[in-house]
Amino acid sequence: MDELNIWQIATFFVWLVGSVTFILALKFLASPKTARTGNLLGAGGMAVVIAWTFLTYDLASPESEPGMLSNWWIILVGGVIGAVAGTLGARRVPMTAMPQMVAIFNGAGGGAAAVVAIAEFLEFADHGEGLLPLPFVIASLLGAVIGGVALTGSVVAFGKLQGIVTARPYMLPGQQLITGALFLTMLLIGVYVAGFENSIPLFLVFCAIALVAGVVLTMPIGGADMPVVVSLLNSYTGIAVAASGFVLSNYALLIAGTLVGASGAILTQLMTKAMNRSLFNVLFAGFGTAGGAAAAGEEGEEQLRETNAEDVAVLMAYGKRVIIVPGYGMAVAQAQGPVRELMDLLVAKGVDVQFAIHPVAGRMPGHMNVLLAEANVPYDRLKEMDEINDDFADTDVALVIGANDVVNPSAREEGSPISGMPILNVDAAQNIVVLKRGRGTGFAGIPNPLFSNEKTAMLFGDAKPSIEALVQGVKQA
Amino acid sequence: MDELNIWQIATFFVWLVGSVTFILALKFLASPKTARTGNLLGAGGMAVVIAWTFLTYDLASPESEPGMLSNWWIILVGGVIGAVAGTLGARRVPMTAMPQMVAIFNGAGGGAAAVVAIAEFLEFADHGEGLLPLPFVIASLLGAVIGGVALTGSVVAFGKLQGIVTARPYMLPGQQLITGALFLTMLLIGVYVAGFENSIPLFLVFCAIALVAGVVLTMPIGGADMPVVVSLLNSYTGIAVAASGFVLSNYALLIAGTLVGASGAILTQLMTKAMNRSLFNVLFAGFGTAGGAAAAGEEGEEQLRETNAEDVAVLMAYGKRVIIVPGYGMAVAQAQGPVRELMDLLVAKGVDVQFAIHPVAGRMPGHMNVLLAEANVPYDRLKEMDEINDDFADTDVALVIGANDVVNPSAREEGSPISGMPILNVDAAQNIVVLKRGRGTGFAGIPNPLFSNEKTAMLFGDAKPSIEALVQGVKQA
Amino acid sequence: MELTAFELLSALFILVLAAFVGYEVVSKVPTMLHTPLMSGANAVHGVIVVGAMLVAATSEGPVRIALALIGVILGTINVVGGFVVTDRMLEMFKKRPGER
Amino acid sequence: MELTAFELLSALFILVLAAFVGYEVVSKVPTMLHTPLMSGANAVHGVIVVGAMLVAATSEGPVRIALALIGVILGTINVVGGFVVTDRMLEMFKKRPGER
Ligand SMILES: NC(=O)c1ccc[n+]([C@@H]2O[C@H](COP(=O)([O-])OP(=O)(O)OC[C@H]3O[C@@H](n4cnc5c(N)ncnc54)[C@H](OP(=O)(O)O)[C@@H]3O)[C@@H](O)[C@H]2O)c1
Ligand SMILES: NC(=O)c1ccc[n+]([C@@H]2O[C@H](COP(=O)([O-])OP(=O)(O)OC[C@H]3O[C@@H](n4cnc5c(N)ncnc54)[C@H](OP(=O)(O)O)[C@@H]3O)[C@@H](O)[C@H]2O)c1
Repeated sequence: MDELNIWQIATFFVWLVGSVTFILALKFLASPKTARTGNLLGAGGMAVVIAWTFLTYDLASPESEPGMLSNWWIILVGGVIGAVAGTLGARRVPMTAMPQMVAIFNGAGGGAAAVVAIAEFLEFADHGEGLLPLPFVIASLLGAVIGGVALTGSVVAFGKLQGIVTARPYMLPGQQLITGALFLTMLLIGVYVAGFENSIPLFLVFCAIALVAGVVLTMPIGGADMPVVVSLLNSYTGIAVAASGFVLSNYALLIAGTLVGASGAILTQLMTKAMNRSLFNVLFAGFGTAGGAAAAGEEGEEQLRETNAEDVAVLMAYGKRVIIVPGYGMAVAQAQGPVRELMDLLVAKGVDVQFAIHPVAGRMPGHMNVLLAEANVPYDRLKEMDEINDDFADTDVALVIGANDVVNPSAREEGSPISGMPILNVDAAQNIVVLKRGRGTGFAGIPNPLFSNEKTAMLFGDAKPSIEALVQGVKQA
Repeated sequence: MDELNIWQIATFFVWLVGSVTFILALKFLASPKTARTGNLLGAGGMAVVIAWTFLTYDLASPESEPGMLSNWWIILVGGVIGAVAGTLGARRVPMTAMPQMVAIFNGAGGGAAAVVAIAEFLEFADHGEGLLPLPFVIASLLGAVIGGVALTGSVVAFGKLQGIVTARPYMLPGQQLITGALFLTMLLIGVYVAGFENSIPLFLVFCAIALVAGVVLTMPIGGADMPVVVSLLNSYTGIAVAASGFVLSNYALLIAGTLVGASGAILTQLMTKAMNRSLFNVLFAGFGTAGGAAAAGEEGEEQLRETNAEDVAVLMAYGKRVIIVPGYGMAVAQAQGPVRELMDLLVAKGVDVQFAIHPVAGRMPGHMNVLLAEANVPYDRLKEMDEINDDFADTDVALVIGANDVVNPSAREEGSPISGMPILNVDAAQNIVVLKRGRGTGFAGIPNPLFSNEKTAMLFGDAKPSIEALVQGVKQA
Repeated sequence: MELTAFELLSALFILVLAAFVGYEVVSKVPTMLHTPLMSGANAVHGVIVVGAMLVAATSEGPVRIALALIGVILGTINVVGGFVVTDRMLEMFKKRPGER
Repeated sequence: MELTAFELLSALFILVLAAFVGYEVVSKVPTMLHTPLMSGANAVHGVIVVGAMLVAATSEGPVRIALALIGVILGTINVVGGFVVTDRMLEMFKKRPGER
């Protein structure tokens, strides 16, 4: 590398500033108090890096060429289209659809990384006399394959979460064989392109296979496991971006990509751990049939005790302490607003109301926190599992709203698919009231002995109208 | 930089391996289970880096010169002397003298960093046509000043901890003026050397002033604050080493130095926080008169209830629960062995014995843990302050062994030098027995109302014979 | 296309250190904030738009221009959408008992 | 003496990232282990002995040789003493209830 000019040196400092803001953004996310500031800081750093690149690349780019200025329009046009699409998507999406929105944004990033890798390869393979340097080709191949998998994988994840593609695990006949063949082919092409001939057509074939691989890998995973998959694909995109950073000798890309690659990997690990499963199990076990009525039946035989809203309302209104246990059903029913109202009424009557939040309640980590925060439930009422588990014993009513697996006592026994998963000790409460629509199982698709517990009463129906009925009941009590 | 040869490339990988082991060494220190492995890992990485440098610098050094091989003897001779001295010192030192040993090793590191900075500057200023590059000179100056301060500062700290130099804060007349003048002079010389003339004599004057500054800065600090100072100087040495890494373009030095610089800084912060003081207060307030009998008198007026070993032994032997609160006095008396014996006897008699460990008991963080671990006290009996503070209320005997400030209830009131420091709730126990030699105050030099509490009985005398008497007493009880 | 050994090696060091930083920083985040974290990290890798801009800057043929345009659009969606959606999620966490 | 701008800038990035790593890693260490940590970190900066070795390797005059010798001795004391003393401290922590 020749001596750097002043603009190039300044560029390094801009990258450094950007990188530090990205690190701080992730760091600040460790506490709800600082999280938002952190995100804004990261956005600010990003804006600086982008603006600087836009304004100075004719001065600073080591690859600056005369004809370049004429290409500003690409960036302006692309930037405006992207910004409008991104903002609209982000602003319009309902809170329940967050995971699929993240999946789409992640797919966009993966696609961009793949495109950059392809464009760079085309550029230099074109001019090429002799073989390109090995590190460059390897980084390009990596960027293309990982970015490609992240792109199509994210699209499938989006489809599954949105209900466009079937949410159930979909295995091709000979799934493992196909997957193996795809990756073997990519490996062979990769070795040939890197070591023998920088062939553009073969590189493009390689990219096409990567796109197919993303689909093939994601289809067999159940819809309810998608948040874990999105997190993993997020990590992949990070790695692809880091590879582009290598290719372009751009430290901002390198650091940002690596940060996300590492943090995505550990986050995925944390998520699977909270579900008491291994990543391997998530990716290859075809678990996660997206729950619901489909898997019902098994416990249909048992006699469940039904109750009605008026009785439950009275029970709560004259109790000393009520713990509300929200689950995926509350999210589906969009019942968080009425739940807030119910809480307010009970609190006004002097009842001590708390929320017990299981770490994997819902379908994404923090799902319940986000929904309840949206409904303005003060977050000092939200208790984490370890904090509240001992309090169930002197609780009058545990109100389970569309939660199932996270309160399933069979997790305490051997031999169940959820054995060993820590659960909320709802069965220690004096009275247990469960709100659900019918006899559907939870995400894990297994029967729940809690429902036939003698202390349990079922309040059937969609959670939203059920809660609204409770609100009326409490008002009259 | 010209293209690197294969040995130079390999050197980068060795540095990388070394750096990763250093990071893991610090990381593994987060848990007692992995700490030792971590330290050995760090030592292994260090050995690899050193051996590689020794074996390949004729191949890999960008500065290799023909005459070099003849200098192997310097490294061998120096290495053997250093290794023997280091091992002997480290093996022989008693556990109570750990802080001064660390101070000495740190001083050695600081000295080495200063020497390297000086040697590099001499080398290139000698050959010099025109001014040396600014970053090089700045890094050399920084290495010299920080390394120099770390060297003499550590020597003074060693002297104070070892009792060679007066432990009390020693202020020069016009202390602040002198300090200011020293640093101003260094600044002026630095600017001249860097910007106007690479003068060797001036550089040496600069180094000499740095050595003086280390002494002047450390003398006014009380002996008992030395552990904080050692930690700070440790951080300085790290920064000096990082500066050498810059000068020598050696990433292993750069990373190791920066790691230590950052971790030393945060560690210093954590230490001062545990004492509820600011770093500024530690460095400039002349606090910390090293306690002891010297500061006595103030509470001499009060009538303290004295007791004898037999009574205390009976009280404990027939109690249900005893909490032992060790402090600096236990370390001074080297009483940990007998304390273990006492614990064993009581446990054999069915008494529930726990140790309450205050975070700043003793004179270095973890001081009590180290001593008690040395005496084989199982570490599940060592409870941290927050864990045990609520248990004092139903404790029969709280046995305070040479602790003072950490059990001083005046910390709960306004206006005391230790106000706001969290303390152990010893005064909640049924009976309080305090072992100390006389009416000496603790490190903070203030009277302790606990001693005149009506529940408190004093057992005067050196802690070791006192505990031995208790052991006899319990045996007979 | 000038990647000297020194450049590659420096990049390798930066990569390893950044991976440690990412690991350490994220392992402190509580479960409650895992979804915003995922989304925030997602926004950060949107910096790839800078790479797409550099491609755009040196594009000549229609193929490369098309690629550059797609890259810039996708990258911008990632970065803008990512930060906006994260902010929306976090906005909710900011509300305090007193503030509603 | 060839410090190109690129070398310096790369070093700067490495420095900033290493500082983050040091900060994050150490803030997880419990008080109980602060003294071994201080001593372990102290041993790590003993890597300066490598710097002293490089000085020794290129030394010619008596002044530089003397400096190199002092540097190597001090550096070795730091590194050897540091790791040995830390190991001694940690040895004590390893003992478990059952093992004594
Ligand atoms: N949080 C995460 O990060 C995450 C990620 C992936 C997977 N998971 C998994 O997801 C599960 C979460 O457990 P969970 O207890 O929250 O939910 P769950 O076990 O999936 O149970 C949800 C329950 O809600 C009921 N329900 C559905 N729609 C409803 C509506 N509109 N009104 C009322 N009830 C409704 C369903 O029964 P009916 O059909 O009878 O109404 C079902 O039993 C765990 O197994 C976890 O491992 C979590
Ligand atoms: N741990 C750290 O990292 C650290 C670092 C720097 C400073 N400090 C400070 O050190 C203090 C530690 O508190 P502490 O309660 O452990 O100790 P302390 O407040 O210093 O009190 C020690 C007591 O032990 C007695 N003593 C001394 N030698 C004895 C012997 N041979 N036998 C029996 N008793 C003896 C002394 O009284 P007599 O003279 O009457 O015997 C004295 O009152 C805190 O103020 C803390 O802020 C701690």
